[in-house]
Amino acid sequence: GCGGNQSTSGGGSSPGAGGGAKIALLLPETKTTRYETFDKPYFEEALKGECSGCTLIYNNANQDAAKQQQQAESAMTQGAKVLVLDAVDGKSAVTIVNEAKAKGVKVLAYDRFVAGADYYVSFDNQKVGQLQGTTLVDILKKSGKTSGDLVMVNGSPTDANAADFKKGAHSVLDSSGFTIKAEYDTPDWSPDKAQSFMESQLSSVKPNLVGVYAANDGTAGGVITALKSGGVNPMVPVTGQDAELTGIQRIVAGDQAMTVYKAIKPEASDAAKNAVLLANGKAPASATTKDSVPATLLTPVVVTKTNIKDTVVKDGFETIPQICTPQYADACKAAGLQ
Amino acid sequence: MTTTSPPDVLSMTGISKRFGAVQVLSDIELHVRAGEVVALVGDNGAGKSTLIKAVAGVHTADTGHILINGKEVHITSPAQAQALGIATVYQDLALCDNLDVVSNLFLGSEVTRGTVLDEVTMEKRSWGLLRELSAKIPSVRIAVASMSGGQRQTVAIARALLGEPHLVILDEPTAALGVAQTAEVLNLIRRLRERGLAVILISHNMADVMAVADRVVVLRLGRNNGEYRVADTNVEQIIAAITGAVDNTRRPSAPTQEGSGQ
Amino acid sequence: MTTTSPPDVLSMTGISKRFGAVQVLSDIELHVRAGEVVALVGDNGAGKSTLIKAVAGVHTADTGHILINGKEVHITSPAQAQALGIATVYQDLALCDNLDVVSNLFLGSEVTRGTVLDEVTMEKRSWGLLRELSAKIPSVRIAVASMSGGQRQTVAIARALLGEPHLVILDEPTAALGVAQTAEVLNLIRRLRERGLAVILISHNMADVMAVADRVVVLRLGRNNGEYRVADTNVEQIIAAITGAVDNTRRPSAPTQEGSGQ
Amino acid sequence: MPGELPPAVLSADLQDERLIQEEGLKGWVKAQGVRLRAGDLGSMPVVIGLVLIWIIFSIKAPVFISPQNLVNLTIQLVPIGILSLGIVFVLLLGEIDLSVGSVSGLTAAVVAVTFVNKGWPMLVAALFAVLCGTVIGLVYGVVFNRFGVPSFVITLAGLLAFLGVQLLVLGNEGTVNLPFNSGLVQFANGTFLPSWGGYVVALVSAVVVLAAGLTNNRTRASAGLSTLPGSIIYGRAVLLALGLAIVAFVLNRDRGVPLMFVLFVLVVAVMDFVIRRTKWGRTIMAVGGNIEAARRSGINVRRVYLTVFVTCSTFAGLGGVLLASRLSAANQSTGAGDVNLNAIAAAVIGGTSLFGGRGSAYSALLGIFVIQSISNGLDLLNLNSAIRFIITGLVTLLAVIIDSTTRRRRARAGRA
Amino acid sequence: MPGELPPAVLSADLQDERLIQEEGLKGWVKAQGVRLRAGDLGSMPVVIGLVLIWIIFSIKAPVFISPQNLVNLTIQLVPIGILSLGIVFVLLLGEIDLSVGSVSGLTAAVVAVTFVNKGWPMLVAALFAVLCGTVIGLVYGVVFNRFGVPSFVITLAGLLAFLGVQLLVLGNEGTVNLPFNSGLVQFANGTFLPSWGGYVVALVSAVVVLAAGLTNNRTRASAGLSTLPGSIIYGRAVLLALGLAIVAFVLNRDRGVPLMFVLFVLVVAVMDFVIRRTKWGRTIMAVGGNIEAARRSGINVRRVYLTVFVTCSTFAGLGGVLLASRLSAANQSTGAGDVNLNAIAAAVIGGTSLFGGRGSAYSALLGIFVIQSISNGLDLLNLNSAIRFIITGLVTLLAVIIDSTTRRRRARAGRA
Ligand SMILES: Nc1ncnc2c1ncn2[C@@H]1O[C@H](COP(=O)(O)OP(=O)(O)OP(=O)(O)O)[C@@H](O)[C@H]1O
Ligand SMILES: Nc1ncnc2c1ncn2[C@@H]1O[C@H](COP(=O)(O)OP(=O)(O)OP(=O)(O)O)[C@@H](O)[C@H]1O
Ligand SMILES: [Mg+2]
Ligand SMILES: [Mg+2]
Repeated sequence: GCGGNQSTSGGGSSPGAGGGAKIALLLPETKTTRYETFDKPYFEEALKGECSGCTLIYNNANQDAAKQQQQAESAMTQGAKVLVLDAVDGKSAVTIVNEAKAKGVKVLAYDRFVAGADYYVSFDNQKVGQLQGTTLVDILKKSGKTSGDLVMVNGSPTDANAADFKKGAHSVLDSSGFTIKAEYDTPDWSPDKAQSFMESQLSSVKPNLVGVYAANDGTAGGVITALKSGGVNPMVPVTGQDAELTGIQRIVAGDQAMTVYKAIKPEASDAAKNAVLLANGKAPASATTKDSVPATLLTPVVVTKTNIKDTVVKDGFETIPQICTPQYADACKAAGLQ
Repeated sequence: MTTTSPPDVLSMTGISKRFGAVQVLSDIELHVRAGEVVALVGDNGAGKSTLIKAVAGVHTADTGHILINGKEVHITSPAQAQALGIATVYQDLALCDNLDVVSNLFLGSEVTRGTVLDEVTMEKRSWGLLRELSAKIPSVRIAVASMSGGQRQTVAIARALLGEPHLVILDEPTAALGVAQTAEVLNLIRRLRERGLAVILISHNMADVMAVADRVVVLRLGRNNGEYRVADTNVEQIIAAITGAVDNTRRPSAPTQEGSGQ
Repeated sequence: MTTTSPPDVLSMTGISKRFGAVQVLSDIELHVRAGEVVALVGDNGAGKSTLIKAVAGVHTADTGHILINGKEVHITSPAQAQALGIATVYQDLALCDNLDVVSNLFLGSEVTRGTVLDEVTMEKRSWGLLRELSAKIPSVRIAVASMSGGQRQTVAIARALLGEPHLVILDEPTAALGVAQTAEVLNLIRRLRERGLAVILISHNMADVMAVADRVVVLRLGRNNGEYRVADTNVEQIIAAITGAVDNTRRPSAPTQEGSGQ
Repeated sequence: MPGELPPAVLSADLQDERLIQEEGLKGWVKAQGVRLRAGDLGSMPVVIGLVLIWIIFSIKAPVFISPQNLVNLTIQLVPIGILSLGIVFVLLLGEIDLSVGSVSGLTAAVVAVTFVNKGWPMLVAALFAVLCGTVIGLVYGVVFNRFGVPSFVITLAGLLAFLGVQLLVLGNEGTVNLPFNSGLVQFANGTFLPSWGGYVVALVSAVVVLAAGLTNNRTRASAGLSTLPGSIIYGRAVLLALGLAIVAFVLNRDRGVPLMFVLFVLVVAVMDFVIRRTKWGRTIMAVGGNIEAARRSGINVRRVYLTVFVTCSTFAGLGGVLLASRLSAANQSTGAGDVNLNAIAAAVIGGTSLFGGRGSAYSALLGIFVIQSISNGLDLLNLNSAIRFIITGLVTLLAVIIDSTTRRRRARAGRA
Repeated sequence: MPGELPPAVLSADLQDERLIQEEGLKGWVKAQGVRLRAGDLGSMPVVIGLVLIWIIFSIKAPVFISPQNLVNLTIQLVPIGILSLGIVFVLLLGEIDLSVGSVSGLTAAVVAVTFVNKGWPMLVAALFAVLCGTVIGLVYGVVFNRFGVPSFVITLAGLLAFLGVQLLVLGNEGTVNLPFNSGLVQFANGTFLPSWGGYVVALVSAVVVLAAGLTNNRTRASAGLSTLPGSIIYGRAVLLALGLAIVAFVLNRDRGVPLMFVLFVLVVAVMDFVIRRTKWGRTIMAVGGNIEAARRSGINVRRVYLTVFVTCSTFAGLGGVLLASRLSAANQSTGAGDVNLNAIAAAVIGGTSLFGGRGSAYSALLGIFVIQSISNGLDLLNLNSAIRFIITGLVTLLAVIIDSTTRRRRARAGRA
């Protein structure tokens, strides 16, 4: 008799015109900018638009799957009708889905796939890795290089998603004709660890180094500082991910080759829309499925110097004044960002 | 009992102290004048150390008044007691085991040149002080952790000679000392008296007490149990008071009627 | 010098010990028979505690032989010394400050029923032991950290009475004790002798030494400096040996020619 | 003389005339008052801190004290609580174990891989995992005793090394899910006492406490020692029964009393007994208080270190199994993050000293209650992470301030 | 009597006849031999461990001892080394600071935001950031003194709270880049002594050591105390000059001696002097050794705690500025991860005791050299992370085992 307690403690969560349902947004970590800077406010905004009476329950699990489980339990205790779950570990988050199911709570897997969820809204993580790899190879080929040494600076060894990026990137780079001379799983995604690693490697790989795969913009920052202070000139292409402001600035300045932009606004709005549907007991319509879960799959976009304006700036993800601080004014001008 | 024109260096009245369920001190009275050596004696656990710790600022009594040179004081820290001119040699020595002899001797009153410790001067003065107490310490640069019991005690006593105190409290200073060292400490106490200092000596050794003290104050089970002038008494009488064979206790029925002087 | 048919309970020869640059013990010899109280005396830092710690297993000597009941032993830990029937009261007491009196008394030899500590029996026996030493301890359930110096020493001595030792070593056992407690400890030593135990007593108090010891062994600056039968000597003679006024030292020129017995 | 008591009628432990005699229940209450003013209160102040936290949270989010949330709370705190219990032992020795997180992560991986991938029987897999913890503790103990490396460094090395082993065990898959209906997962998430079960536990506990109290009084009396007034012994048992019954009643309004929680509390109680009332426990306290004194008492100090490291790591192993059961999965981050720090912090917050020789098994229970209450309470407040971190820090400090202030008062009152 | 020395010719500190007199250089060397056998060697054993690690790594990856890599190493270790230096002070008191990571993260954020976003002058921004650290230390000290909360708990609370503040300061952007050509970044990454600079440093150091030794001898002699043989004083200075010159020579074969490293070593040397030769340092040692004895000596114990917490947090603040300069960015993970643990571990590995009263500023330098050498060496070996973690753990243990074994031998030899 768990469902019974639910409605009483939930307090007027009867689905109806006015809504009033509680929807929980459970995000995984704080060490990258996107979650609290973009996902949460976008989602909140979209939710307001979809259902003015709905309340948002929000929590962030700091990269701890067990903590996320507890936060899910708390959300359900507070009477959440839908969990919008960006899992710390998509695989083990099945537990949360099971617990939710037992209580009649719906789960919308957000950003990271969780088997058994009621809906899935995301970018594909492996795809991200592939995009990074492909772009890197393309840039190199374009500059006439077909062989040479690459260094891979992956994400955290204790982060399941990092493994996806890595897998995706390998699927491209392994067969690209370039040699992966050194590879590193950056503990905690720590930029300074990435920097130290790159510095150390530089002593041996510098002569033949043609490019660096960095899993996200943070590690890319560390790598680039190492390359610069190690006297790598001209700069070799370095990848990134998340379209962090600083990443974009480095792209403008020509230090970083690319980043992967995951348009968070549409992702968040889509999640909010479908969450409200789920809360009202309706089945969201979907064009695709992933592992038989109805899904909205968005495509990540590669951002290079040439398309900053058409991607992050256009979406309002970052503004030109934000990017073009005095320090980057000249580079911006050169890149046509005014 | 003793009323003279200059106020007592130390005058304690009505001192009580309770630890948990044990009443360690009940309404204790103690007076010491300048140029006087008062021996504080009593059985183990009679409360001697607890009493003098209240003067030294190690802990505060629950009730009672402490007057230094006739002025009431509330001593809440050892630093304050030292500022009042009270130097104390504790029964448990209170040395820093990780530091060497020189550092321990000068702890809290280091000699410096500018901001830098003047180790040479301190080492030289240490040797002087220790020789004065005829200490048998092979090196002053060894941590006191590895000193013998008597050597540690000598270091603790030498500490008390450093400042310019008015009142010196010695809690069983000769317990661990050899024959020669004990004699030196007794000499030292006499010299302190000659310099006009007030001295409180706690000791279980009646021979030592009779040799240097002017007056003997006996505690028994946390109460005053008599006071004797050494000139007018003998060891048997004092031991009788210590062991309770003689009962001079002022019972709580008459709380504080006997404030001598004013 | 003393040769009888049963071997000495303890027989130490050629014991040397160096700490860093200090030669603390040089070629020391010490023998104790059953039913004999040997006083080990010497100035501060003479090496008395270091010597008996080598017997108690606290540390090992650099050179030398230790025979217990005629059998050579290598004592490397206090547990081993205890197994050999050696009970020791250390000068620094070695109590666990965070534990109460009962726990300290029975530490290492707790009374249990099944696997559970029998606190009631231990508490009862504690009171018995402490009364025997006429200790003035108000409660045995207080941590020894808050005991007075004499109370702590009494606890340490009471510990030594628990086992069934053949050799009891007392390192300045009465230093912090009151008059009555000292008398009890001296009585205790006499009773131990009557029970046929061997006793080593370290003390700076010549009166106590003369009162209970059979023989006095003098150390000076880490060397043997004479040995006296109490019956044939007086305090002045012993003090002369302690302070070096008399030099009985066997100089290293003649290393070990005087092995008595075999 | 007036005021002298005839000593013959007094118990052997009450004969000193300086003892302030209080009689019967009234005297006992008065004595408690003195202890309170002297700051000598055991775990009381942390409990006050905990109650304060509860009050604050239930004002800010009334759902905090809903039966459902309380049931969640009691389940959530168990795995780290078990780690913390192991930590208590190490801290009592004055040592530290930085690796309980990694070790639990490793054993979580081991139980998941052996049970799910290798198909071992559940109990065998769990036992094997716990045993891995035991073996690790053995290694720590041997290295500590053999080389005298500070436990900080040994367990730091262990923290790193066993994290590596955990990754190796998990292999490429990274995450291994335990079947949701397996016994382990059910035990950790869905097993509750029947509604009468809680009351039975309450009753049994009270009876045990009562019987122990009465027996103790009897043996003490026959040994001529003082006894506690009967009113206190009965009163204590009744209060305990009542308290536990209330807990059971509240939790029964939701799913019931979680079996895992009951067992956790039981283990804590048993460990408390072991520490206070067995020879081994006494020995631990002695070594933690003064290792040299312990050694001179003939205690085999090395064996104590060895057994304590083994105990701690075994609890870490058990905690790992529970972590996996709770999450119904083991992954690379199981046991990582702040698991380790929280386990140590719980013991310290609960009042166990980092310097050895002072503390109790209950500090693990109390401390983890504090930590988990804060975490759970903040989960209900929808804060963004920056604010959440700040509040967690401040509330943690608050919880301990009351305790520390009274402890300090005790130190001032002269009790070292 | 044979063997008796006439005491009149001896210095005041050499008159005890039990002292084993060694004369001149030969005697000094012999005395060192005794110290070595007795395990009384100061930092020597850790140095041996470090050399071992270096040998192993340079066999496995010869590039490890290439000038380029050594230059990297000397740069990489500085920021955490600075944190560790602060930790040494806290450890000397027997306390702990769990929050140097967070605090450094916060000050990194502060310097980045004020310098880049607010456009403050570089030095003002850096100074302000360091000052933030100082203020945090003040708060710690006041809470510690006022409430007596264990430093473990205070700094745990700080760890959480200042992480939150760091996130707040960074705001929405999350990461703030420092311009690569700004003075801070250049200082931390691209500023080297001119090639003659290293040799000058070597010479100056040697002259300072020589002058100090000679002056000391002179004052000691005039005070009637023993002196060191001149050969030792000169020899020591020459060896130092030679050693430093070799370091300079090797590093000059790459970019040169990093200015930041030189300053770090200088700060360590100054702090060592402060700890050993000033009143404040002596007081810290005393409080760390026996707080009650220190208090009874009239030392203002509270002030010591306050100043030490301030010192530690100020170094943490400085470390944070360097972290930001090194990375040429501040972000949410600056100071997170294992920064904190590494800073503490460095101090402990270098030989500073967790229990207070024993250690030296040099332990921060040595310890961070060990940790960073392991990390840097493994960076060169391209291991997968599981293996990497395992090896890091094992090598860390190895580095300390030699040290601990000799320390233990010393303990056995009777030195407490
Ligand atoms: N901090 C404390 N907490 C509890 N009891 C204490 C504390 N300090 C002292 N006591 C108790 O107070 C009593 C008196 O102790 P005190 O040290 O003053 O005795 P003393 O007269 O100096 O004895 P001794 O001759 O043995 O040194 C003892 O019973 C002791 O147990
Ligand atoms: N662990 C140690 N390290 C270095 N020196 C030590 C150590 N232990 C003792 N010593 C030195 O050995 C000498 C003898 O010490 P010991 O304690 O044996 O003297 P003692 O005869 O017992 O003196 P006391 O009468 O003062 O107790 C002293 O000079 C002491 O400094
Ligand atoms: Mg005393
Ligand atoms: Mg001695």
